[in-house]
Amino acid sequence: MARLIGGLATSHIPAIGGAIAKGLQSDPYWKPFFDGFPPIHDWLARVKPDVLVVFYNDHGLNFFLDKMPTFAVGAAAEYANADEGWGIPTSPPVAGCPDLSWHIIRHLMAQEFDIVTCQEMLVDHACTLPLKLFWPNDAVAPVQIVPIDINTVQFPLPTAKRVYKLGKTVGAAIQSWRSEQRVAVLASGGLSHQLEGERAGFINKAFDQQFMESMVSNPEWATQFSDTELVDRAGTQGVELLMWLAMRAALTTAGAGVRKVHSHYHIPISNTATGVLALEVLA
Amino acid sequence: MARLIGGLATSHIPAIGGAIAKGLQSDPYWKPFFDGFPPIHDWLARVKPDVLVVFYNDHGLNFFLDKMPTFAVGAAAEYANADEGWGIPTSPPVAGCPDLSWHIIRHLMAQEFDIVTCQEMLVDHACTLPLKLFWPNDAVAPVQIVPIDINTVQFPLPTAKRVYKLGKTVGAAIQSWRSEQRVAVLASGGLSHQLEGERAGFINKAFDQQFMESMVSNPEWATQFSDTELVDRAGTQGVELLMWLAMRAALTTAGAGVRKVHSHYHIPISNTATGVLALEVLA
Amino acid sequence: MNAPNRSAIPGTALFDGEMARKGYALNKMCFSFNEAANRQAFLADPEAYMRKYRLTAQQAAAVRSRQVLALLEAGGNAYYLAKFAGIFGLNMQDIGAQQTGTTKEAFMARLQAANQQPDWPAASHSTPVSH
Amino acid sequence: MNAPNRSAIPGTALFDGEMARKGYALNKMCFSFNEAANRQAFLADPEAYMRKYRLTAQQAAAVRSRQVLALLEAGGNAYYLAKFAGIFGLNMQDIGAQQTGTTKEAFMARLQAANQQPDWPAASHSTPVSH
Ligand SMILES: [Fe+3]
Ligand SMILES: [Fe+3]
Repeated sequence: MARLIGGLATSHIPAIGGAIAKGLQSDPYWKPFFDGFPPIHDWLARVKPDVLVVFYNDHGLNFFLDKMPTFAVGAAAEYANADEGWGIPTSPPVAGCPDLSWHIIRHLMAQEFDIVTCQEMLVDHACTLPLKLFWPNDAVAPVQIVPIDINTVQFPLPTAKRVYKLGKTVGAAIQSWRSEQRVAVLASGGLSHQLEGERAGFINKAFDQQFMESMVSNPEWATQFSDTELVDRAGTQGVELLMWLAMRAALTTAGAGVRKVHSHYHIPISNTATGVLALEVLA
Repeated sequence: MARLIGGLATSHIPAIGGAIAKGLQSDPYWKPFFDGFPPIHDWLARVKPDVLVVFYNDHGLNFFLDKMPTFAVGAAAEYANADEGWGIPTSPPVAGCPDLSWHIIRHLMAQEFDIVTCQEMLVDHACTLPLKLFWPNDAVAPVQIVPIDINTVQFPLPTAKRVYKLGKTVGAAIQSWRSEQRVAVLASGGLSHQLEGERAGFINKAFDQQFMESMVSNPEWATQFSDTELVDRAGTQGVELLMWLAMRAALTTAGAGVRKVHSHYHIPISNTATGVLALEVLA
Repeated sequence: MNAPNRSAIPGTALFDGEMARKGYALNKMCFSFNEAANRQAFLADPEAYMRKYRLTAQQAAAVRSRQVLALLEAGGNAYYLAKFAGIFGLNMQDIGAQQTGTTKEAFMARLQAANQQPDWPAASHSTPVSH
Repeated sequence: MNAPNRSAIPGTALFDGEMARKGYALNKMCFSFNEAANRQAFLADPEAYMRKYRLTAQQAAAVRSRQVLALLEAGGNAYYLAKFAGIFGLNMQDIGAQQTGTTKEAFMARLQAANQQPDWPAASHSTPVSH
């Protein structure tokens, strides 16, 4: 069976792509953010995942309100990136892993998840930036991916409880995949931020810190909150922390538990409180 | 609260649209099929539903494999029909009921259904033909609709158990809708038929009869079957009977039970064993 | 690779993930036939149209042959293939006859003969199903 | 009509079904801006482009005003509106400042000031979160 080796999480912000393109990693504004990654680079160089299941939220590139999924699972051999409307630099296509995609799809359907399957799927910065952040020295990250989109655009969102169950079921699917591959799960999103309304610029440091701690030792903690309660505490885009919840839930049935490899929290990048985390599954 | 007054079910076949357009209802080939409807017309004239929730399966008009939903709920003010590739007659647009659509969407999301919401949606013959069959004297049926698409195109299909739960939850949503409207549920699909492969032309009369009886008195009967088992018994397109299952499940929490208004079974129209059924919710 | 959701039902291949992967280009082309302009473009130059949708050699050969079993084998899905068949005015009885290696008349007679199948035992006494 | 999923959070309107209905045309137009050719077409003739997408009078006025709060009020969704803002080279700090009625510098200073928020009580002793 495949081995589920650990989990990664990071905030994503379109501006990060610009900073990378311009080589601003040591710039005073950007350094405290990029400083969160080197210990995780070392860990990844050691554990070398082959396949990444990426929980991310589409930002209006691949999905529109005419067909708005709750959960969408990529099943393509390759995922193209595209201009999202801002003239930001695009990335080369990312290799998919259709075998694992369809295995996860069958598993989720059998467990009564009503997913959308996507044999063609444009992935946005939420999916591509983490690859650049975690593998900064590779033009193309040395992994295949299975992107899983979770709706954060339209309310009601899937409940935190439902997202947790999704993650847990994806974790079980990975571990029942007949393959020698080493798989990691990745969450892209959060932490607290709000782009729109008179409350724009909202950040909640204490909530973020408690949430990040829960990711290590109390993974179900955030499932107590409704979507509205998450907006209240984390902001309208801070609900992207649902991705972290799915990633963490996927690890709950693997190995003997998890150990924190590294975490880092920094305010602000653009309008966002940023967090990064790596968890290793204990054998 | 809205009143859930009953359920309707009928087979759909593109050729039926052609027969209606050409006025062939009394033609020897077509008469035994159309004869199933008049007692239901009388009933509908008496009970007069205002809104119909239509469980149907898209036949490759609105959804493709790039974004293939399991369950998709229409939330449009109007649903256009379109040429499906065969030059069949198109229908005028059907009025939607966005208030009920969004009420159902909120209810389903809260109950952990991972639906796709569709604010724009082309509906095919599976959605439009039943309106012509049940309201033959109206150019446009005097109802608003909420179409709910259930995937029958790509395996794995949602399990019969899951479809039953969907229907039951939609029924509960209808009954909690703050409205004076009278609502009926409609299923479009089945019964046994298979269009493709060396087994094309497969029909299973005894299974269809038992299934139709279960719709009256033993609604959970078909939930015992996996998608493959349904194909074995009903054919590759006979799995459309999942629509009937959702319709029937929606009635299980309404009133004191159901009474059969009328049913009719006829072999064949085109390659299909056809069934029609009306159930009234007992006050 | 894990065992896909294969069917042990004779004469029946389920359109599962494996077929969905295999048939993607072919089905995408067939999906485009929802629009009349695309049907005309295909008829005007089938080879160019197939190249545009990047059909595999097997798929292109199946399209040229107009043999439904070959189209299914190439990953075609019945719902999308129906639009391809429609271009040539083939109805479901034409297609049924072609796939079962018989004439349209014989295929239609076989459908009619399904009426002679035994009734479900309870159908005649419990709640009668009219037919 | 039932109570939608409204927010009691100050300065925050959730993009729920009611807003999704209200804003459909506006968001559809903004979604089209994923493609550079559409952005150019909009810039070349904004009024014609808005008519093509059947924007309501309120939506068209909000687009002309380039005021984010007005665009939100007209049913705009932050994810799609971001593409509209991008056309004019506005970044998230420009937009934040505009919506909160302050200067970009003041808005950015407020973001920085979030560092002074109290730590979560356990943050300093349990599992330390580096920052
Ligand atoms: Fe984001
Ligand atoms: Fe059908």
